[in-house]
Order: sequence, then structure tokens, then C-alpha cells
Amino acid sequence: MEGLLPDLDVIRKDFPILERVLAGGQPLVYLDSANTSQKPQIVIDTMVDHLERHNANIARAMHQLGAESTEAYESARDKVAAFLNAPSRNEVIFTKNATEALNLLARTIDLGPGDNVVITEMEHHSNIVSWQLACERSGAELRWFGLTDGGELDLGNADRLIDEHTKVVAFTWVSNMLGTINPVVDLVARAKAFGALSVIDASQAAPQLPVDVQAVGCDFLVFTGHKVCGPTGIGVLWGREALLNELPPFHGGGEMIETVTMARSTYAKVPHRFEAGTPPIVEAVGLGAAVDYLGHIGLDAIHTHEQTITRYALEGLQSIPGLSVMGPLDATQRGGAISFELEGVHPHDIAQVLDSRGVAVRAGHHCAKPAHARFGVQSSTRMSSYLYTTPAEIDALVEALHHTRSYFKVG
Amino acid sequence: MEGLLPDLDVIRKDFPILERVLAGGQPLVYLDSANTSQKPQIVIDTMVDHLERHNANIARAMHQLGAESTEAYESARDKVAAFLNAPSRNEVIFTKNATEALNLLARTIDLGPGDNVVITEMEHHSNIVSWQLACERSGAELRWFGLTDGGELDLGNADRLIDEHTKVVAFTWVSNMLGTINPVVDLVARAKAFGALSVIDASQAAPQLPVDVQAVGCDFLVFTGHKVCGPTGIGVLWGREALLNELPPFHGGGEMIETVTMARSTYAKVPHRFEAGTPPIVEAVGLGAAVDYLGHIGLDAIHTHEQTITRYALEGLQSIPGLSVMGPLDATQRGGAISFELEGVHPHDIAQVLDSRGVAVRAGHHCAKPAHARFGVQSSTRMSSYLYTTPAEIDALVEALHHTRSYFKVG
Amino acid sequence: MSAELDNLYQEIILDHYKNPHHKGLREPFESEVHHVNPTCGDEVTLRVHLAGGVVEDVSYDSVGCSISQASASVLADLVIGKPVDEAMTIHQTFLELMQGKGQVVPDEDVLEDGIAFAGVAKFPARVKCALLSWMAWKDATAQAQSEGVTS
Amino acid sequence: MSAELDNLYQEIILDHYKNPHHKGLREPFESEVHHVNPTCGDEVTLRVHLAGGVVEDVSYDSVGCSISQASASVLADLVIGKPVDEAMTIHQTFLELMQGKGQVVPDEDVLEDGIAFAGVAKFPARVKCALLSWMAWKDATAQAQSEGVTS
Ligand SMILES: Cc1ncc(COP(=O)(O)O)c(C=O)c1O
Ligand SMILES: Cc1ncc(COP(=O)(O)O)c(C=O)c1O
Repeated sequence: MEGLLPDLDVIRKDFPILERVLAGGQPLVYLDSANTSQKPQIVIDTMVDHLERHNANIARAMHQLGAESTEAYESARDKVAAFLNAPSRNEVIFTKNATEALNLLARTIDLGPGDNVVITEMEHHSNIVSWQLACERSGAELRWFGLTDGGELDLGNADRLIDEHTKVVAFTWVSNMLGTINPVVDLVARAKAFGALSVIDASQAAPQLPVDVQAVGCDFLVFTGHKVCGPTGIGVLWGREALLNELPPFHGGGEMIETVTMARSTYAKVPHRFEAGTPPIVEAVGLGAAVDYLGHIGLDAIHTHEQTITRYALEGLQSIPGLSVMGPLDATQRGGAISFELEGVHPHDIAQVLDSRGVAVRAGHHCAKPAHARFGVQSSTRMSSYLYTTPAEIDALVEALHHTRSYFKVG
Repeated sequence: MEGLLPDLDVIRKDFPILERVLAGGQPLVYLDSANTSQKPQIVIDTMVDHLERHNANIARAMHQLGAESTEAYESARDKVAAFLNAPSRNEVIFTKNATEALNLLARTIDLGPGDNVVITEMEHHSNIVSWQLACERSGAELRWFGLTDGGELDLGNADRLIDEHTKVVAFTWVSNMLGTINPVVDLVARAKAFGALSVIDASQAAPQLPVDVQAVGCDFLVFTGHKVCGPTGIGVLWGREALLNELPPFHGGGEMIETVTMARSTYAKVPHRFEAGTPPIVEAVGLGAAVDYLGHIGLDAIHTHEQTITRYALEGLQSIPGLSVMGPLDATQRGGAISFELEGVHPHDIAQVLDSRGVAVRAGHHCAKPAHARFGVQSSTRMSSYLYTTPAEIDALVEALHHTRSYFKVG
Repeated sequence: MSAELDNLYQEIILDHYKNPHHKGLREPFESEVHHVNPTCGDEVTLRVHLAGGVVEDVSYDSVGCSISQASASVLADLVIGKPVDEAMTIHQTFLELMQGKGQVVPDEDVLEDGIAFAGVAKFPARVKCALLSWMAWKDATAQAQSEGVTS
Repeated sequence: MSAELDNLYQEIILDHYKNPHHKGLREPFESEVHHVNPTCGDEVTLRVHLAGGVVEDVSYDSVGCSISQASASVLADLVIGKPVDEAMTIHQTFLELMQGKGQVVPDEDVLEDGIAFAGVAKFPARVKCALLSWMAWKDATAQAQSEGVTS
């Protein structure tokens, strides 16, 4: 199939879990990568090497292990900066996940009554609830872009939504439910026109397409480590250096200070300003190995692979009677997460039957309840591919869905 | 030597890094465990097994890997609950580190003008700056216990410090700089007498002595994974279930919700209430293995070992001309972190010379600037032992300190 | 694996799913609750009508998977018409079955059609589905009882 | 390892440490800054006096390790009396040496005693010590210059 990663077999060998055999001797067909990606051996080995040979606290430690650990942690920062094409390494803040990165912004960007924050109806809960809470605390107003029936942002009333009182426009690059790829450059420009800060949630974009913060021109961007082949416990907040240094501190603690007395303290500049306490060291090191791994394969090639698999999956899914795909139907306009409904069978039950055949998908609201509500559904089933996904795995999914229909005697 | 862990040699074999050979062929003498502990093989192997065979997102995933991962994560919660003797597993909240746990409390406990928060002068910056920021935001007043010349809490004015306007009394169980073990039961009782919440920073206590939240009677207690043989990226907030469920949400995002609409959301109960987003899954699993490991050796035995090593170290250090130890001099009254000054040589320079002999210690303010200021010093050198420390390593330290004096031609 | 699956989706469950008993919201009632399974979004609105220490009616409206739907139907069958105390005992028995990780042998005398849920206990992710309406019922009953006390 | 250590603690450094040049805060000055190394707590208060485009005086008070103390002393030696431009070039040269991870061969003509710091570049944790007063001096000089422009 044209467009697949050339050495797909070799790539699959990089991921030990893909050899897992599940109950009943079923081989694993992992189609839940938008939830979390699997980890290549190199990421695991890098973490093990760090823990077994170089483990020490960073920055504060003056000894050889401390120097090695600090060097490993800080070079992960360099790798992430390169991954995002960030102008400065200081702009890369390590957080615990994308959720923390979004909440950091929602807690530190100054908002007040009369201000408004604009989000969209297709956001992940992390990019909704964080701003709801910020608006409750500050008295600012929360506004949002609605969605078209085709699952795209409805920009029709954009000129009324974003105005001179808009302080933040926060939106996802790629929807984790609908797969929609949003016009980020356009949205950033609209925010900028009114002097609002733009915040991009790249949690689903960073795994599958090249992210260049300078080309996009946004003010802040976040992503999460465990979806880009890295470990859990690590996420990234990127922001323009000057903006970050103007934000008040978030957590108070070790390493974020300049000086501390009992009466008052002063704070360091970024990145340390926002990295209070012992950071996720081995996790950052693992993330560094992960973005290196992705960079080595090439984000363009990964993107083409995802689109190829997605096109094949869209075809296969639509061949199933009673199945309807939500979101854009053109594979070139979407990411690799495909949510769908199957008439007469509840998503949980679909996922359960699929699981009995080793096919792992997600069922539920995928932390996107408002997007589900918009389409009048309470939950859906989602398959999501990644760089290790093969067409044969899509075939297994399609076949298992046919089986599901006959199991529940629908149609 | 009476009091050492019986199978010290065997225990040392559990820690692969202890075989590291440093520059110049020097074996590693790791005396920086209060900064971060080393990791036993079982913790590393448990993490690797999780990543290679069971990796999936938790709670949300309906498939077999998801069930395995959720089971691993939730049983880590059970293990931590047992480690703390918590009445309910729901009371164990996984955070990123102790710093985040303290900041979570400082952000969510309701404070206002007229209220006060009482801390101590021997706190780690994480338990100072978090409350400074909370007091700045809320208009509450920050008060603190001073220290005696012997490095203990000065409780002389306790009755004036804690009063009916006190909302929080937050203090460390064991000082990371002075080693002092504080009278936590007494402090909790004083807080309770005025209806104030008690918050214990057990970051240095949890590694080395049995922690029983029911026996202590406190309201909240925090510790950090990487100091108890666990990985970085994971910490614990324990709190009474009813109190935790009354606190407003901290971060908004996935898993902490009950339901979400664009207009408003409702929130889950603990523990999920405070675990927004994908948590540090493999890190929690690693922490579970770590507390199991410690429990297997026995916290009482570890405590005795630490005291034995500490006593031996105090003797050895005090034999060095010009060296003065800060904090209590009675090994039974203190933890295993020993900070000291050496006349005529700056702590950096001491640490550097020690490092050239493979001896890893910490030099600086150890994130306890106010405690240093109290004793009129700007920085100190700190050695800290752990369950794998041998008397021979203390001998190596003492010898290296003699060498340092001669290197810098002092005395 | 198909055997495990058939064990989960017993005919009884699928029957209750296709033809749920007592479904729909009815009057009179002393309390109404709304419960959600936060991870998957399954929802139930459930009303309880008590009279003279007896569960006179349980009515509900719900969206969710076969397990959560069938379990609401079985719950209603089991508790309607029973003294509250006895209904609570049934609740406890069902709870123990669900939390038993597949090790508990169900008591058909107490649970009737509910024994079909024994297979669910082996699927931790689905236990919450099976318990959704049962937890709602317990909550609603407690509210109805305290209403009774205070009014 | 002792060789590496001797390479770090060159005699010149230890001499400057024991007998720092130009130490103490003096008048007149156009700007004073206070810099801290947040990780270890080393501090320096540093004053700059410029006149006619020349660094007339650099005076300082500092607490810290041998490397940070000696480097302040060497800095003062090197820049006092030099045109600001030339002093900035020396600053740049010293910075490059420190950030060179031990790969840069120091230029004795420019750095004089400063070449003794070549060994420090191999100890990443100590580079900040060596740079503390240099960063403070650059900051203070920039402030003094902008003072000059605005006043
Ligand atoms: C007493 C004490 N409290 C809090 C902390 C903070 O822990 P962490 O950096 O893991 O958040 C530490 C260790 O650095 C500590 O020693
Ligand atoms: C679009 C989007 N945003 C944010 C998140 C949150 O990421 P995390 O749970 O790692 O914080 C996710 C994934 O769960 C996501 O898909």
C-alpha cells in the first residue's frame, strides 16, 4: 500500500508490547493510540540506563551522577525544543502531562470581569474545565466555537466571538474525538488581531504531524509525553520566553526560586520558574529519546502513514452496515482517531466483543462530552492508529465489527 | 556493628547503580539520598514489565491492556494506603511530587484576610513558598516557628503563634537540612485545639521511619516517590476523605469530572477529583513496588540502620578539626541527613574534592535558605545515608574530608 | 475467549437489555437521583417510591450499555414489592457478587435473574456498568428514608 | 582524577580566592546589581563606575566558593581601566571559554589570569560559579549605560 512507512515490520519490532498475546491466544491489535501510544524499546532502555547508571537529582547536585543526570535532563529539553522548532530552549517547560500544562496557563494568565476566553466545542475536557474554573475564579466569560454537522469548527460567528475583550483563544490542533484538523494558523491570526493570547492543545497533533511553533505563530502550545511514544508523567508547555517570564509563578518550591526568606521570595526565570520541585527526570529523559525516535523516522513520513491507514480504515468502517463515522470523511483533512457509532450496539459492548478478539479500541466519551452532546450521542467507539499500525490490523478491526453485529444479532 | 541491616551486602546488590565506577576508577560512595534515593532492581524491572507488556491508559480503557494497567495503578494505591496505614484507599492521591501535593493544598484550602497559616523556619522551600503565595493571593498572614540554637523547633511562643484564626499548621516531620525529628503528634494536637488543619511534610520521614497517619492524627500528609526508592514523577497526597471531598477542584481535565457541558461541570470524588489528566501511571506502579520493597525489609529495621549509620557518621565527622555539625547531635533524635561546615573551605569546594574521590554529597542551601539564614550561613555540605549505606562509606567520607583540608591547606 | 464472552453476555442479560422491565419514570416517588459513570458516560435517572417500609416502585430512565441497562431491569424486578430491609440485603448480595472478581458463587434464591451477572465480575471495567443503577437505587432509597424521617 | 582536580583548582585560582583583588564596595558608581546562583546560594553585589566610555571601577562584595570568588577578582583585574567595548569583548571571550565544555583553547593575551578557568569548563556544575560575577558585571554595565542615555 502506497504511503505506509517503508520499514513497518522493522518499526513494529521496536515495540515489545506488539508481541503480547492476549487471553485465548489472541494477538494484540492495538488501536487505542490516541489514548496512549506504545513505547519503543529505545525509550524503555534509555530510562533503564538512566535509573541503573546515572540516577541523581538534577541542578542541585554537584557530583558526577548529578552532572550526568542534569545533562540528560537538560538535553531532553534541547531535543523537545528542536522537535517544536522553538527559538529558545528556555521556552520548553516540563510538566506532568498536557492537562497540567493547560491548567498552569489557566491559573497564571491574568483574567478578570469583562474579559473573555474563547475555546471550542470539540476540546478535550482538559482544555474546557481548566478554563471554566479560571472563569469562575476571575469572573471572566467563557465563549466557544460551535461545530458544523461535518465535525469542523463553525467559524461563521468568529467575528462576534473573538473581540477586544478576548484575553485567550485556546483550541485543539487535532480533535481527539472527531479527528478534525483545525486551521491553527488562521485561528492564531484571529487571536492576534485582537491582542489575545493563543493557546494550542497539540496533544493529538504532536504524535502525528510536524509541529513548528514558529511557523504557526502561536503564543503557547502544549502536548503530552505518553502519546508521542514517551512515558507517562511528562508533558510539555511551550511558550514565548517573554510571555512566560511575565506570568506569575505557579507552584512554589525548590528550583523555581531566586531567593527565599521567611517574609518573601523572588523567582527564577523560565524554564525553572515553572518547574518547582524535583521534576520528572527519568520521564523527561524518556521523552527526549521518544522525540528523537520520531524525528529519526520523520514526522512527514509518519503523517503520510497515518493518512494512509486512516483512508484505509475509513473505507473499511464504512463498508459495515449500520456504522456511521463521526467527523470529516476525507483522510487528508483529519487525524488518525476515528469515532463511530454502530446501530443497535452500545460502544461498551462493541469494545468488549472487539477485545475478545484482541482488538483494543476505546469506548465512551473520550473526555469530550460536549462534542458528543453536539452530535446527540452519549458515547462512541474510537479506533486510533499510529506509526506501528498495519492495514492487516484494520482488517482485523473490520472483521471483528462484522462479528459484533452478528453476536448482538443486529441488522 | 550492632543495628545495621542484617543483609546489607544482599541489599546493596539490589541497587545496580552502587556498582558504578566513576572517573579515575573511583567506586561510587553515594551519600546524597536525602536528595534522591537510588532505585532497587525490582522497581526498575516492575516499570519495564509494565511498559513492555501492560502499557495502556487507565480507567478509560475497556480492553485487556487497559484493565491490566488500571489494576496495576490502583493496586499501587492500595500499597501506598497500607504503607501509610490510611483508613481508606480513596484518601491516597497521586501527584507529581511532594511539591505539587503541598501546592495542591495551598491552592485549594480556603484562606482569607484575618486568617493565618503557621509554618516553621526549617521547612523545605516547597512548604514555604507554596504558603507564601497562598497568603499573597488570599490576604492571610504567614507565621512561623523559629528554631533553637540546637536546631529544634522553638515551641516557646506556640501559644501565641497558633490561635483561633489559624487555618493551617504545616510542618516537616524530619528536616532535610538539620535532620531534626519534630514532635508531630504534639503539633497536630496544637492545630486541632484551634480547629486548624494540620499538614505534614513527610518527604524525609517516609523513607526512613514508619509513617502511620492514624497514629499521628494529622489531616494531610505528603511525601515524594523518588526519595523512597521509587521513580521521579510521582508523589503522594494523603488526606482525610471527608476533608478532601470538601476541597474545590485543583486542575480541571480528564478523569476528575462527573459530567461536563460547555456551560458547567461537576466533579468526581477523591481520589479522581484530584487526578486530572493521564496520571503518572508507570511511576505509580514503580512507587508501589518501592513501598513493597521497603515494607519487606521493614521500616523499623531501616530506621535502626539509619540511626546506627548516623551515629557512626556523627562521630566520624566530629573527629575532623574545624568541622561543625548543624542540628541535633544525638543520633536517636534525628534523621540521616547531616549538614556541616568545614572552616576555611566552601561547601562547593568540599563537594568537588569529595567527588574526585567518588564521594557524592550535596553542597548549597538544600532548598532550605531560611534555616541556613537562621544559623548565619549561606550554604553547607550535607551527607545523607540510606538503607544501602555502609560504615565503610562513612569512613571514605571522613577520609576524603581530611584530604579536603589538606588539599586546601587549612588548619 | 468466546466462552468468556458468552459468560458475560448471558441470554438473560441480552433479554433484559432488549426488553427492560419497569423502565420509564413514574409517579409517585419520594426521591429522584441522577447517577453517571464518569469514565464512560453511562447515565441513569432513578426514582424510588416507598410506603410502609416497602419498596412500592422503582422507575428509571437510562442510557448505557447492555450490562448497565439489563442490570437496572433486574434491579427493579428484584426490589419492587419487597420490604426495604430485604431489598437492602439483596443489594448487598449483588454488590458482593460484583466485587468478588469471579470467585463468589451467586445465590439464585436471592438474586434470581441477577445471577446472570456472575460473569461480569470477571471484567473489572464492566463492574461499574452493572452497579450504576444499584448505587443509584441505594442513594435514592437513603434519601427517601431521610425525607420520611424529617417530614 | 586528582589531575582533573588540580586542573580545576589551579594555583592562580586559589591565590585569587585567598587574596581577592578590588574586593569591597566603593563609590562612586552608576549602578549596583545583586546576583544569586539559585541552586547553591552564591551571591554577589557588584557596582560599576563608568566614565567617558571607560570602566573606571568595578567593586563588589560576594559570598561563595573559590571559583566564584576568584572569578570576581579576575574579572575586576581584567576590566578595570579598559574601554567598555574592549571589556565586553573580554566578557564574550570568557563566556565562550566557560561554555566550551573544555574544548576551547583560552587566549592568554585577552584573558590573562582568566585562562586558569579553562579547567572549570569541564565541570558543568561549576560553570555557573565562574560566571556569576561576570553576568552581574554585564547586567550592571548595561544599566549604567542606559542610565547614561536617559539622564
Ligand atoms: C522536607 C522536604 N520537603 C519537600 C521536598 C520536595 O520534594 P520534591 O522535590 O520531590 O517535590 C523535599 C525534597 O526535595 C524535602 O526534603
Ligand atoms: C486533545 C487532547 N488534549 C489533552 C489531552 C490530555 O492529555 P493528558 O491526559 O496526558 O494530560 C488529551 C489526551 O488525553 C487529548 O487527546
